[in-house]
Amino acid sequence: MGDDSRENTLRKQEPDKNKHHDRLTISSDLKLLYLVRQFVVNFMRQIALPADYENRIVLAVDEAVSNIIEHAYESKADGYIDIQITRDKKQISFSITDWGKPFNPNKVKKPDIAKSIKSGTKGGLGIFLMKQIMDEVKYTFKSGQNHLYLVKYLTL
Amino acid sequence: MGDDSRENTLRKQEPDKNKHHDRLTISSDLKLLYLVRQFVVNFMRQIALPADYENRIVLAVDEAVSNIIEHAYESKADGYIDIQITRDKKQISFSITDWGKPFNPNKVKKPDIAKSIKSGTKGGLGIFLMKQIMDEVKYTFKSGQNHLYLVKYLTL
Amino acid sequence: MGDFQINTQKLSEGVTSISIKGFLDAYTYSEFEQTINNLFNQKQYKLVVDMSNVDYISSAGAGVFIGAIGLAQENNGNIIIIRPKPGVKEVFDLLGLSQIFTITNNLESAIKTLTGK
Amino acid sequence: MGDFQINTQKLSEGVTSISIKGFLDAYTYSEFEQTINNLFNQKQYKLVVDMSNVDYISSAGAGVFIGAIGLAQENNGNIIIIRPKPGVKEVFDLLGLSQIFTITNNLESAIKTLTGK
Ligand SMILES: Nc1ncnc2c1ncn2[C@@H]1O[C@H](COP(=O)(O)OP(=O)(O)O)[C@@H](O)[C@H]1O
Ligand SMILES: Nc1ncnc2c1ncn2[C@@H]1O[C@H](COP(=O)(O)OP(=O)(O)O)[C@@H](O)[C@H]1O
Repeated sequence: MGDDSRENTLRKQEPDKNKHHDRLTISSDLKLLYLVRQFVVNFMRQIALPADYENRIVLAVDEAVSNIIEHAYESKADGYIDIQITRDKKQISFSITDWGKPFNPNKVKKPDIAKSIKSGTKGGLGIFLMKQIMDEVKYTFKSGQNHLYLVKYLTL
Repeated sequence: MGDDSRENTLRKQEPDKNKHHDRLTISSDLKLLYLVRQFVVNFMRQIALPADYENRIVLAVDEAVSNIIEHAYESKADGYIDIQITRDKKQISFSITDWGKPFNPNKVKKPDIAKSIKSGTKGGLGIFLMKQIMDEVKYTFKSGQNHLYLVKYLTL
Repeated sequence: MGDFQINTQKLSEGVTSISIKGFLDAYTYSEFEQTINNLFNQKQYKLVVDMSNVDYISSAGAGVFIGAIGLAQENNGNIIIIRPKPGVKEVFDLLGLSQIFTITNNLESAIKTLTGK
Repeated sequence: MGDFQINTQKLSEGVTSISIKGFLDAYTYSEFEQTINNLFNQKQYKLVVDMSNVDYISSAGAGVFIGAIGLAQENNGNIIIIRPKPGVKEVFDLLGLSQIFTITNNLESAIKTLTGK
């Protein structure tokens, strides 16, 4: 049976060079953020995206996933986060799903960094960065799932 | 609220230098094996294990997780694998859980490589390697979960 | 990772240098925050943060700088960032922090700025 | 990863070299297997596999060698492994394959062995 199943696996798993889609589901642990970044970097190197996109896009996804872990799952490691990346002709998009607390992005104020410095507090930077970097940032909540959709247009 | 929750997070997430335990839950996709290896390497570098342990231990865990994906989940990416690493004084142990098909290790024959070469087939190498490398290899199946427990004694 | 490290070192004239190795993300930032709080508790407000071995920073890491610089300056100190890699510098730029923080590749000039000499 | 590559190159006297870059695990092994099958279909049975850029191999990768060497040898060929890194060599040792496969750091001698000269 070992050989049979390996043969099947071979056909099923053979990398399709034209399909640029990748998916990771991972537990909601801040300790694992580096693996999420690794996953995104890995995808971008496979599609040979210019290096100057890489740092920013990794950052935007890291911010999104950090927020989900810290806020939607309140820093508890027992939730899941599903991250799908798709690269089309004109864009790279991320569809990020969690099953944590629903999130209403309209409650989030723009950060006022000068004020933050005065008060010694900080916050609101993550969503600001995500919006700075990405061309589209959309949230929806449906049947117990938060969906975050991030798009970066590619002008290569 | 951003600041309050960050304060809490700080206390909760602060790395505990004496606790050597790490956990990753990941979707059952062969594409993600490199992240599992990265996770194991990362753990071992944190605990400063001698480098000659690293390659072998990573290999044993990779074999275990590969088997779970290929056999327990039949190469379907919709399952989960939970990997916990614990480093005690005398050993490093891996507790790997999956929710796929039950597995009876007694069915697995030792590989006969000379015979495999003659017949042009292969198989049975993964479990053999796992047993070569690890000091304990235990399987149990209980309430729908496969548990695999791997232990390597450390003689430092 | 596996290699996140923070080292502090007292330099001359009340200046402390903090060297960070690895990445400053939502998981590791709290250790950096703790380091700075400890220094503040010891009345060390003149800080040079050596970022030359930081490969990555996210808003959580940048937030530590934002949260700390005000108190440092109120106490006649400052936080100066030295030798950030391009990707790290880019995050400071994106957040508009490059105008607020002194960023330099030169430790000597950072110390001069802090001690006012 | 992000960088898994296999290149084949026809050398002199019916010898083909296969250079692999990245890692050979349960995900990537099938591409390597496919490469070898294609060469066998073209009646290329004298193969040198350059492993110098392979960082990691698991049993799935090693299994490709085991599954292929028999057919190569039956057809007056062989599979010779050159320049494996220590961690990769270790896996061949653990599986007892170092006795079965010729492993060398020298391309010239590998070609000589294959062509019998
Ligand atoms: N995925 C999320 N789920 C629930 N709340 C969120 C989520 N993302 C952000 N928030 C809320 O929005 C605020 C601003 O987020 P952000 O800009 O990332 O800054 P920070 O997380 O550092 O506070 C957070 O403090 C939190 O209250
Ligand atoms: N986790 C598992 N769940 C179900 N079956 C398994 C599992 N691990 C191994 N097996 C079975 O044991 C056989 C031998 O496994 P292994 O030594 O890893 O070789 P290979 O996977 O290459 O065939 C497999 O072919 C499979 O039938």
